[in-house]
Amino acid sequence: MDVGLFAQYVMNGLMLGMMYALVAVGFTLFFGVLDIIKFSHGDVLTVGAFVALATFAGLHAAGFNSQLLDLVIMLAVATLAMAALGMLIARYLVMPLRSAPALNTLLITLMLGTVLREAVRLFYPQGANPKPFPALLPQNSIDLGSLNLRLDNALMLAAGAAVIVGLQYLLNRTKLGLAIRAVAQDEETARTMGVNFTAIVLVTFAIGSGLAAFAGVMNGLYYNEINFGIGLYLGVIGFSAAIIGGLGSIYGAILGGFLFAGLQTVGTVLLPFASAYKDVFAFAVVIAIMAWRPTGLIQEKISERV
Amino acid sequence: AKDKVKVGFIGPLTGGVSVNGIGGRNSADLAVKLRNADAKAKYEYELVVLDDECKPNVAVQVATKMAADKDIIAAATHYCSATAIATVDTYHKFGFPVIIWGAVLPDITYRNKYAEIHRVNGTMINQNDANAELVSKLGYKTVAVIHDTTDYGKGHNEYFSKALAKIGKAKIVGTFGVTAEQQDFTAELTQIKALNPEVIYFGGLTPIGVRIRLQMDKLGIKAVFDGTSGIVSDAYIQGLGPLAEGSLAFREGAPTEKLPGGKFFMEKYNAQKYDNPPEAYGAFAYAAMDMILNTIEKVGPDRKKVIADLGNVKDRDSIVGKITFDDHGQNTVAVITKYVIQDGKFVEWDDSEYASGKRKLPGQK
Amino acid sequence: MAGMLEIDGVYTAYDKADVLQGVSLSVQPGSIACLLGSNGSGKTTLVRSILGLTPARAGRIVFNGTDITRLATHKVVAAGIACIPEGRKVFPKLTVEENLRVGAYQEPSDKITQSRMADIFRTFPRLAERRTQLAGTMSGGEQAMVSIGRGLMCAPKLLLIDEPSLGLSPLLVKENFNIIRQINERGITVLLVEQNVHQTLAISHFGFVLSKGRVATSGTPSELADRSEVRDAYFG
Amino acid sequence: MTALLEARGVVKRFGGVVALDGLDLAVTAGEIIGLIGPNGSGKTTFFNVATGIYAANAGNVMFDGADITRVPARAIYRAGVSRTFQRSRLSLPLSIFDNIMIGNHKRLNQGLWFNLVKRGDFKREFEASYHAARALVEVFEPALAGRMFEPVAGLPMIDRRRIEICRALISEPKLLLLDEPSAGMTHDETAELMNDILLVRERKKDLTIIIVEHEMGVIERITNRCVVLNFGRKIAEGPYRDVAADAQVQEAYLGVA
Amino acid sequence: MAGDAKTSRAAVWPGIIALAIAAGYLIALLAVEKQSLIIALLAVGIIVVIAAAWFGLLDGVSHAFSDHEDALGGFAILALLAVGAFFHEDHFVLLLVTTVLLYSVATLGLNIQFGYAGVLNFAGASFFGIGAYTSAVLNAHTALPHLIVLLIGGLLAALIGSLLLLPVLRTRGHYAAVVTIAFALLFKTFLEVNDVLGGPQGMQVKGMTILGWSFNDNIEIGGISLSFYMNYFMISLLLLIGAFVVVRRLERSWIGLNLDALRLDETAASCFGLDVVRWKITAFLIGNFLIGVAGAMFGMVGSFVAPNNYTFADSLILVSILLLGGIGNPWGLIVATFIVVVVPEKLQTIQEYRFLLYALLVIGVLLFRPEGLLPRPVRRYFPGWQP
Ligand SMILES: Nc1ncnc2c1ncn2[C@@H]1O[C@H](COP(=O)(O)OP(=O)(O)OP(=O)(O)O)[C@@H](O)[C@H]1O
Ligand SMILES: Nc1ncnc2c1ncn2[C@@H]1O[C@H](COP(=O)(O)OP(=O)(O)OP(=O)(O)O)[C@@H](O)[C@H]1O
Ligand SMILES: [Mg+2]
Ligand SMILES: [Mg+2]
Repeated sequence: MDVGLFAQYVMNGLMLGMMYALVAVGFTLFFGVLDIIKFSHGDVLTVGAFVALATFAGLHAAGFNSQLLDLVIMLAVATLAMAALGMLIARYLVMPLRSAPALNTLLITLMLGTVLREAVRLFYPQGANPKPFPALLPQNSIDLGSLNLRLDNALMLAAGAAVIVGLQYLLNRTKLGLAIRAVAQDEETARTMGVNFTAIVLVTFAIGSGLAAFAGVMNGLYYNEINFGIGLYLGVIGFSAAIIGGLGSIYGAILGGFLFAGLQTVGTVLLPFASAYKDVFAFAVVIAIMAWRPTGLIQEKISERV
Repeated sequence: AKDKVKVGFIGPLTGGVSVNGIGGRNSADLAVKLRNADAKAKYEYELVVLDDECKPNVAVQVATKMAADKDIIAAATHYCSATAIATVDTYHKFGFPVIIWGAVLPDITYRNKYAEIHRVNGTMINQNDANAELVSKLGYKTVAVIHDTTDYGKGHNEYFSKALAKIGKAKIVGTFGVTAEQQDFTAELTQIKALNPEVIYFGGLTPIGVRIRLQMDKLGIKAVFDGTSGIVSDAYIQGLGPLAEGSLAFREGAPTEKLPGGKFFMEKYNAQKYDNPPEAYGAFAYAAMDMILNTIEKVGPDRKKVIADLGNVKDRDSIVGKITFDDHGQNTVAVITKYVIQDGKFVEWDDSEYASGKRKLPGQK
Repeated sequence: MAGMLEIDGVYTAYDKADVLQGVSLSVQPGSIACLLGSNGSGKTTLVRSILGLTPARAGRIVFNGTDITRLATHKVVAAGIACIPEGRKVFPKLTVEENLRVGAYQEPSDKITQSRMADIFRTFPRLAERRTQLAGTMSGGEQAMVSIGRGLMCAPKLLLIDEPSLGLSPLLVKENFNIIRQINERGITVLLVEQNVHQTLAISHFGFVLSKGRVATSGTPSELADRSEVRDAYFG
Repeated sequence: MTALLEARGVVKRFGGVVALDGLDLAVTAGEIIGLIGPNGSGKTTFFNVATGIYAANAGNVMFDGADITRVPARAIYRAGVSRTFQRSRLSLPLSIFDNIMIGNHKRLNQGLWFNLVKRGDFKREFEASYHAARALVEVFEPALAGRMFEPVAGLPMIDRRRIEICRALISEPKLLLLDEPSAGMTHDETAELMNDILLVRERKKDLTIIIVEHEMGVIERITNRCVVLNFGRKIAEGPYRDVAADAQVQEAYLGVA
Repeated sequence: MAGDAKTSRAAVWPGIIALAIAAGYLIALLAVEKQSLIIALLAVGIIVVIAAAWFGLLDGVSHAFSDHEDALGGFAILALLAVGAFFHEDHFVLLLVTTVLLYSVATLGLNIQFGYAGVLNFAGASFFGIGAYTSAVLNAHTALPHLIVLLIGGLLAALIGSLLLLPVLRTRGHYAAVVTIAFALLFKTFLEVNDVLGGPQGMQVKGMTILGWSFNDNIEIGGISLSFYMNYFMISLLLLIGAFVVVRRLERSWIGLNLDALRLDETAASCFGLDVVRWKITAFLIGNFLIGVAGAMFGMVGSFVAPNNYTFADSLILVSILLLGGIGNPWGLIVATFIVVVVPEKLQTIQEYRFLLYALLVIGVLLFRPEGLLPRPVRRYFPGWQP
């Protein structure tokens, strides 16, 4: 294969992998703090992206025209708004279900996802249509044979990586991170150690949901289009990625995200005239991986003994 | 007071293609409203609306619900081919006359010969013939196909490929199936880029059409974007902005705004202040409903008589042009509108600056 | 004289029936008070009520003059009460060191945290050896050490200890009582729940015997040891 | 007399930790053995190896004449080894009866046909099992016998321990492994529990017991013989009085008096 | 009070009254078409249930059900028959109720897998689909008796499901979830891209005939005409009764105990002789079998199969029925199926807003009853049995 073409695939795969990883990392965080699967994560991402878009439209209407400032304000508003939404979800949907079977949280967040998605579709102006998302990053690009290198992609990769590294640092190197992990394992004992349980849960949901907003904006900037369904698909893939990577490990989520992107890309390239089978291929590989490594690629350390 | 008569509408009101369903629903609703406002009408009509979610099993359920309700005389049904094809037997079993207003799969009318089933819009065969012809006429030699793996996309791929092969001037250099939920097409498009086609034919609906067109640009692919009726939607232009320029698209029937009734339709539609545009097939939904209402006015609220009357539709006027049903109930619309997007609007090809040579599509001779 | 911890007529229930039925007791500052009682008499429940984990339904709990009856747990801890919970409750997926750090959650200074941890490693060399082992994989007694160490990490005014010697070897049980005495000598008041009556009474200044959710009797260790009901129940 | 259970040179490592370091141990049928040693000396690990939860890294374990070193846990149970866990492992939402029946697995008919179709036969087996379980519970705590169909989640720890012992006894094992059965009990309660265990054994003479305990009173009273572990090795063996006098044991475990 | 109920058998009448009210309510709900009335009825239903729970009336009902299950089961069948009889001409309502019955069979299958054995299956709709496609293909190309087709549908679902056995056995919890999610996505995509089974267009399914009796013809009995769906309603009811009895007996046997034991503590279970692998396989296969049979029947009822019917979202609906009803309780599961299938349908009048409302409703139910509508009671091997 032509080197340039190959490089292009790698570049595409990296961008896609970054998107998946960002979502997967969010799942890992929620799993880490409350041992729950928050299925509405993808839809929070959607709402975040739409909030960003609305902010942009507002700024535009107000005559704002600096790309950089637009971007910063947009990101800030979306992230904060979703952080607030995350806290509401935590407070009114997740905390009350703490003593119920774990799967009920899954169901309630699944339903919340539907509510969010349908709300965007019904209440955002023309919400059912795909929306153009402004390209706010520098559009410089160089063509190297079949490889089209774009500055905005590089920036996004860097930003995504920075966010993930930051999260990793937060979870494993800070006191907050320690409290988050402690709460996940034993809420009550964490409280007896002086950890403010409610605050930790709210903060975690704020961080996780802010992260979703960030991922949503990234998604918009990369594809220059958003629609009310983006979160659904990204949610499922992100969830799967987090799990094949190994829940509870940020690295696992990243690995899972890139693996998924890699599988889909490889599927498309290797099955050129049956490219529709690429998802069949990708998911078959996922099943095989789970059979081979039942607790994910980065295996959780065994901590339970008899 | 006038007697009450119920008529039905079915379309996708939730889920990914709900814009089209809601546009159709509004249009059908408009037909009923206008009729009820007409003092000369013999009956007062009530519109019963059901959501098929674009899912066959749901469609069978709601079709049963509607067809089994003897008070409902006839209905305009289905935008999604999968739901239309799934329900024809139900309608037939219950002797319930329907007019399909949006689904384009040929089999819906042609697989059986059911007197209950009619369709005002054309099938995808017609538009793909026109599409292949235009592509060939413009002198393009290489085409890559992307289609979604729904019946809509797969059908389009099939009929377009056949039509193009029959003309024999251009050849298909690669075919890519994608799923309707897919967000990222860069892997497919990178391959296409390597194949370097002049035209990318896309069989699918607006949401992924927008994504593919955008990602083509990201990867620096300059080929002509050649769409189907699935992208004839304001949403496509809104979603793309200036990038929409130069996309091709095809749809059965004459362009709404060119017909005498079309202007009337758009005016009335806008007057109702629906929060959704009628979309590509709104006019057909209106036409279907209007035809149902005309027929009931003529023969009375009786399913059998309605079926009998719809059996002999020839050259009937409608806002989508003259309608003639063949023995399968299929409107034999010869006319296909070819569109090119010019300055943020769907412009008929023949009226466009691309046809006149003032502007050029990529690679257009 | 008002105690450091004043418990007055506390009633506590889990779902329906009251487990505590009007417990009143008082712990003097600087003392070791012990709480005895048979299984299910409500000792742990009292500890949970003090901590606000299972808040009292009625009655008052006053700590150093502030009413903490309805305070959230982390605020109770902030007021200066720490706990070594029943059943150890180590965080299984945290390492030994991380477990200890959580114990010092409310201590802002990293330096102080470090020096306390060093203290604990001196007391339990086994923990120093295993500082990166996941606590969940340790033996029962090792987990008890983690739990005790963790409770000491926050330098409280009052330490509630619920059956700390459960599962410890006789050697460590002795060691453990020594530690409790040392803690107390450093000025920390202790409320100790124990089954190991001999040694408990040996280090306590005052004792309460709980029975069916009430304080059945109380007194100094020698008074208690003389009472027939206590003798029957504990000394066999 | 041949040994009922015999461990030869058993080694078990967890990463860098050597939990069992060439342990040799033999138990004769009918004995009550006390297994004692400092925390982390490998007592529970030995139980786990003997019941097939962990595979030994080296050495082997014989039971009743057969090598059970690489045999799965369920086969070892079938051969007649039953146990309790150091940390209570009952199924909390299930009833007392159900929890005990889990231990009765090998004596219950597991056939699909029997269970689904032959309900009459099933009912007879059920009633017999009920009476057996109830009789056993009555030994330990008569008050619980009337609450056989209540979930164990609502019971205090002490009753849970009793039920766990019933679960281990219901299948009439040859060897019973008790891991700190009296932890958290008062002196009285401990004594009572030991009496109950001895009572059950009285009825079934050949029951062999290995008990792990940190309560020396118990060890002294009920064991014939003690084995002391330290760092995964046997450091002393013999009647409690002898062992307790051993300097090594005093230093490592009991504390010098 | 609850303590006394244990020594003496609870009264049966609260159960009968509850069933009668439920049947009446269901008939009313299914019969009304007016938007305002439907909303009012739903509101009344919710309020009545909450009030009954508040005043402790539901306890009497649940005691009645646990002590007199066989009798009340009979009454429940009568209640369903009454609903069927009331709507004997109404094709649509019968179709809807039949759908509920078959979904209940499928969720009973899921219940064995997840509720008892703890094996999470997010591909329920896929196995349902396997059954449906089986009847599509076999009815079209073979002359196999249709009852046998149902059986083959179930067997095939179990067989294809066994492809997943290795990963399902090795994984646990969320990891196991991903295996079945992946399968669900794979299955739908596969059906869609592969034209052998009709591709995205799907296939027609021939209606059922048993011994020459065609289920797709309306029935005339002594001047009363019955909808042809009555055929399907009756056979689906039989299937449900069968599945219910199987699941009930399974739960109330040593096998049910085995499944619970391995779900709650695999290690302890294997220390007491349980063959974890064997019982997980048994549960997974029986579960898939039931789902497959229900699917095969549903294929014939719905007369059409297409990949879009068997998406991941549909699997999620099946799982949500299980959670909503109260994991492990077959009664709760049937109630939940009614809610999940009937409510969105009755909300058709609010058209595009109905998913929103439906999702909000489920959220409300879960907040109100976090353990599901009817949490599973402690196992009684023989209801009402006294030592
Ligand atoms: N979480 C709970 N839910 C319901 N009841 C409980 C709960 N915890 C304890 N109980 C009940 O409350 C009573 C008192 O229990 P508690 O744990 O306070 O006793 P204790 O004196 O600490 O006993 P032990 O010596 O066994 O630790 C017991 O009857 C117990 O069954
Ligand atoms: N799964 C495991 N992973 C890592 N280390 C383990 C594991 N199980 C046991 N260990 C280690 O092996 C050693 C022996 O543990 P074991 O549980 O057998 O001790 P014990 O003698 O039962 O102690 P105690 O009296 O405290 O219960 C301990 O140091 C423990 O930390
Ligand atoms: Mg206690
Ligand atoms: Mg141990």
